[in-house]
Amino acid sequence: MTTLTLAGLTKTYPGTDRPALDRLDLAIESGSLTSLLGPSGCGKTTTMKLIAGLLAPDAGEIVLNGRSIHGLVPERRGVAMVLQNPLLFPHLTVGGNIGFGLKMRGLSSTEIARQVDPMLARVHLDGMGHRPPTALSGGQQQRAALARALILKPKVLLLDEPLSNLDAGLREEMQTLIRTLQRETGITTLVVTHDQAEAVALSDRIALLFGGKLAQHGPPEDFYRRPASKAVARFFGGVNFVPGRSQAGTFQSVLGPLALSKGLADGDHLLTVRPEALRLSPGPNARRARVDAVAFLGTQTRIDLSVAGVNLQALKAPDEAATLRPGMEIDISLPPDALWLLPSGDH
Amino acid sequence: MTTLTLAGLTKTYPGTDRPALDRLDLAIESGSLTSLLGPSGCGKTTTMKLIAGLLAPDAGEIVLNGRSIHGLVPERRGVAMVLQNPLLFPHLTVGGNIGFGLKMRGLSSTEIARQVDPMLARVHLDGMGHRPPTALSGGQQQRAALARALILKPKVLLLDEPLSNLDAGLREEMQTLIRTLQRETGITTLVVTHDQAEAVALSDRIALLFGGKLAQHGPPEDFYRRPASKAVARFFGGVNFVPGRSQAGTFQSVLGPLALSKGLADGDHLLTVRPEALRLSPGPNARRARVDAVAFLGTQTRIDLSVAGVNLQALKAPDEAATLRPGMEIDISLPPDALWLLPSGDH
Amino acid sequence: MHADRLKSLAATALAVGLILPFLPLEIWSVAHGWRFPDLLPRETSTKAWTYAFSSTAGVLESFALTTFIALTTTLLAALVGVPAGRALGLYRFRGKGLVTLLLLAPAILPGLAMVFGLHSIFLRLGLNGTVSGVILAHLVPVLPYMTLVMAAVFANFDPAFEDQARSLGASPFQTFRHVTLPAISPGLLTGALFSFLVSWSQYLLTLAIGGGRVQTLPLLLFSFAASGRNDVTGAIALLYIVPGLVIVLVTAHQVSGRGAALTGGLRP
Amino acid sequence: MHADRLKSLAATALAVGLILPFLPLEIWSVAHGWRFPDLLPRETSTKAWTYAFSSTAGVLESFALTTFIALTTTLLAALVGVPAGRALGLYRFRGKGLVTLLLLAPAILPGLAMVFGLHSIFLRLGLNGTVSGVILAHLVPVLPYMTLVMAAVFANFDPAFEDQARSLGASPFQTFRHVTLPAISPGLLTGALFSFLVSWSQYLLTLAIGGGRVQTLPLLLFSFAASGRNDVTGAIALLYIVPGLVIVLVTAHQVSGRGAALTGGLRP
Repeated sequence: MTTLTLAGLTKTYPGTDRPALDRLDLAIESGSLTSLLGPSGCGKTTTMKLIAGLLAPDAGEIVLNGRSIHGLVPERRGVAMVLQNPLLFPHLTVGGNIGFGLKMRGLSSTEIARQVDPMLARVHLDGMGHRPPTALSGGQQQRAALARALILKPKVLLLDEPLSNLDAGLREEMQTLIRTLQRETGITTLVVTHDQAEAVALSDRIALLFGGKLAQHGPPEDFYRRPASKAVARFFGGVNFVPGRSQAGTFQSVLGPLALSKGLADGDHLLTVRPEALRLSPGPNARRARVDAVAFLGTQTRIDLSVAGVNLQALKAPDEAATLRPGMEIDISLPPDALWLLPSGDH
Repeated sequence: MTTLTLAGLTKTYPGTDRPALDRLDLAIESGSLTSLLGPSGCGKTTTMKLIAGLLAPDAGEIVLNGRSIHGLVPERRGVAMVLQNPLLFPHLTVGGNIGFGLKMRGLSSTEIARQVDPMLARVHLDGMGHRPPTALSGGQQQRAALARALILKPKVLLLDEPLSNLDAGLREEMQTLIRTLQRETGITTLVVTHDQAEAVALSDRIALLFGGKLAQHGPPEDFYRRPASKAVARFFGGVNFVPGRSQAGTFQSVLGPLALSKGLADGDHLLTVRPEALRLSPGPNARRARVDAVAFLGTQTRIDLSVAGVNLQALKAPDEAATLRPGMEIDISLPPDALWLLPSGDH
Repeated sequence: MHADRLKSLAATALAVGLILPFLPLEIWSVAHGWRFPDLLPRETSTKAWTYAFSSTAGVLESFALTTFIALTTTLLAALVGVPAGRALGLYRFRGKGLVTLLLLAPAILPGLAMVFGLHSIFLRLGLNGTVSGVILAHLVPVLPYMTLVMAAVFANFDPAFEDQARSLGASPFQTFRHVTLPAISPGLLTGALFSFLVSWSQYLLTLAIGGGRVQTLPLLLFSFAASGRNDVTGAIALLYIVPGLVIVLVTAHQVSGRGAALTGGLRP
Repeated sequence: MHADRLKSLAATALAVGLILPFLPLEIWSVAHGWRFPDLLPRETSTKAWTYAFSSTAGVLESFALTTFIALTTTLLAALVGVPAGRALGLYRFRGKGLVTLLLLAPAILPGLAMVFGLHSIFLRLGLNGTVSGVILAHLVPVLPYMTLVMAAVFANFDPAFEDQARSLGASPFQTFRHVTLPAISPGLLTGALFSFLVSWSQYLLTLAIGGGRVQTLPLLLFSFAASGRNDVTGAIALLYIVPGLVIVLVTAHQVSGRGAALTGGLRP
């Protein structure tokens, strides 16, 4: 098991005036699968390359099991990174690719073969060791690239957008494989992704980066139920925001007083409620709402509502929304435990 | 208003043995927005290019307002196609690009300017007419490409993957813009896409192609509630399939007798139920189920269930699934109006 | 490697390499009695320049003839090279590698060897000693070059632009005029400049096919050089490198002005 | 345009264009008395070949010397051209367009003009008339060429492969040996073959710098041609085009065998 701690990590690329990574502090749990999530240019891949040693930081420390790896060349860090494209070496066979790192360590070819064969099986490439990489499908190439890193038994495994070049079907398959192998090996793993749904489905914990800074770090549910800011909430599909003031468990706004769950702070805040948590039935915090639009989205239906002049959006199972038509007046409710308060300054 | 009918359209590319398009019959409703949906290689773009006249069919007819356009060169068809990449001509300004087609028609530069300015406004590019295309963002380029076709007031507008190069946020914006402009102009529009969610959100009707053949044609809801085959159901995220036999409104299978809604045919069938329509509460067609796994997916939670040895999947709002844990035994129900029968031969 | 350090180093090295070889020419052309081991000539004179521009030397006629031959060769090469390069650059077909290789053959096979063959063929066609014959001979190295440059240009050209133009109501001619030509023109210009210079600097081919009756500048230069008249040779040599220098300067100006755009076109 | 029809047309035209110019050489080399307007010589003889391979003619020594100069030039060009081309192909930096342009200068500026300058510089350095001087002079056209070819090769090389190798435990040397070198070797081979041929076929530079004391094959060929001995000239010319033909044949074999892979490497 390996703990990985980033402390004050900063990197500005030559010729740019804004740092790509700005004093990032992040403690990765040993043996966990953590997603580095964020829009393009947020510093995700820069963080990966700093950990792998492919870039040098301007400031800050990278500590592996309590020991700084600042001065170590990439090949001595015990960190294996799988870059975004499969990047299988075209002049080697699939087996040759998977055994590449072992060969660099000077292992004999029989020893390499002894380790490559079971690794091929683990990524479902049995019997494909002698093929050229071009004979593999996109998903198979991605799996071979994963095997090429895993065979080295690294202390930390870094995966840069491992699903970005795959179709929807293959994506799910690869997700399951990464999850399974990570649980079996217990290797502390960091996955870079820009896709919020992918991060949620794949990881134990998510570190969300905005503009080179850590926006939030925690388990996936937190980003829906307890977002740290409006920007975080929006990145995860939050759409309902109402400014107002909370006091003694009640939120005062144009929507009238709303009961809050316990433990929320008093003061000026932005109220948010997830569109899928808003209820289309009477209950606590009930309100009268007008239906403005109903859009069938497949497995869910989006309902645009007006409540006391405020536009709210709900996301419901199609069955539940089947009878709704624009112009109808309906009862909705905002369950207290679905309400969350954001800093009000953060518009 | 323009009706567009494809009759027996067939195209085989030289050097391939399987036709890219195989006797396609399709009647596009006048003034509708229809999505041509399917996996890559299904013949979507081929169909577009045949309609635009950029390819010649091996057999079949393309009929526009009752008149075959078979022999017409592309520039005489009254069909404007927006190819997949924005493909703005790099040596012209944004305004020059949008006025390109009018210039080809020999209009004076003052007349062109008179038409280009309002068109820039309609696609939210006000004041950007004098910029080079490279100064535009990806979304702006996509909008300029759309304007360049719309300004010609074509009888039929063809859009090839208009959202494929855009980020999630821009995608929604562009979707809304296409929808709005299409409704305002009433131009019969065909949109090629490989993304089922995009087709559902965007179009009046969907034509789903598999391997050069029409798999199903109808409104988006049909593909969820009344899929024509198991392949169609799977393409739209269907996962629950149970073989059995229907007779007099009852389906007999390993799940025991299940009541069906009216109008379903007797005989051997594959029963399907949408994961979002399966209920996690007692009701008609109630069954006892074991929870195998619960996966939080963000706005929905996926629940893997075992019912009488059959694996079923449910997709529910996170709140509804909050108390479920693997190993629990719960009551579920399969509402008769959520059950649909597929041809049994189609595994 | 530090890109900036590399840049300065390379630029300096190349500037020195580019200018140094031509320095003696300038000195020669105004020198009067310049002998080894003097670093600079003892006296200077404009005699050589006066002679070079006089009607008796034939330098100006030769300059005009060389220009005419190079321009005609370039035009013919463009007329054939653009469609051929388009086919080669845009389409995949069996034997494409072989065709590319054969186009490279005039570059691979020493021109000297080809001179003898061309001479004996042109002799039978009655083309030896004519300007037409010289132009045809120049096309042997120029045409494959132009075709390969245009193939590289078209390989970077997305023919979907043409489909897009057709679908916006442009006829095939309008499409070529308003879409294809603007896209290929930087590459076409580069190819034309190089073609001009390849023709301009032909020595052996012109000598062999022209048989002394087609007196282009390189031939004149060589005959003055052989006669040992260093001052006139220097003057003619400077005239001779004028198009090359003009092209280098004009292109350098465009490169520094427009950045990478033209570099893409220039990289063959 | 129909790709297949184009292909046949182009292949035929080029095959004819490639073979025809050399046909007279073969005939000459075995001809005994071949005079205009005869289409073929009246008698044949192997006299010329016997003479060419005799020790008195110096043809074989010249062949060896030409090979040595071309090989050394190529090796030196590769040692400098690979790192320079890597920097030029992989990195963006200010003035990159200018550097590329300066590298193209030896192709743009007529070599004839440069000969005079190089000669007077090498004179002062005591390099004229030496094999080293000839090799250095050959590097003037060869090195920029090799650098540009390697720049094109590296422009198509994804340096992420090197990062990936490092991250899998390879040292910088292992990364070059096991990842970079295999990736660039087809392009490097192409560049080396062309460099060899450019050096092999230098005439003017060798003549000017070697001053008649470095007698390479093209010089020998020209002197026999000037002396009017068509039969020996034909024999030497055939020897002279051997490397070019070998390279065309070997490459053609690889092209037809491996398809587009090598073509990418060949297209400069």
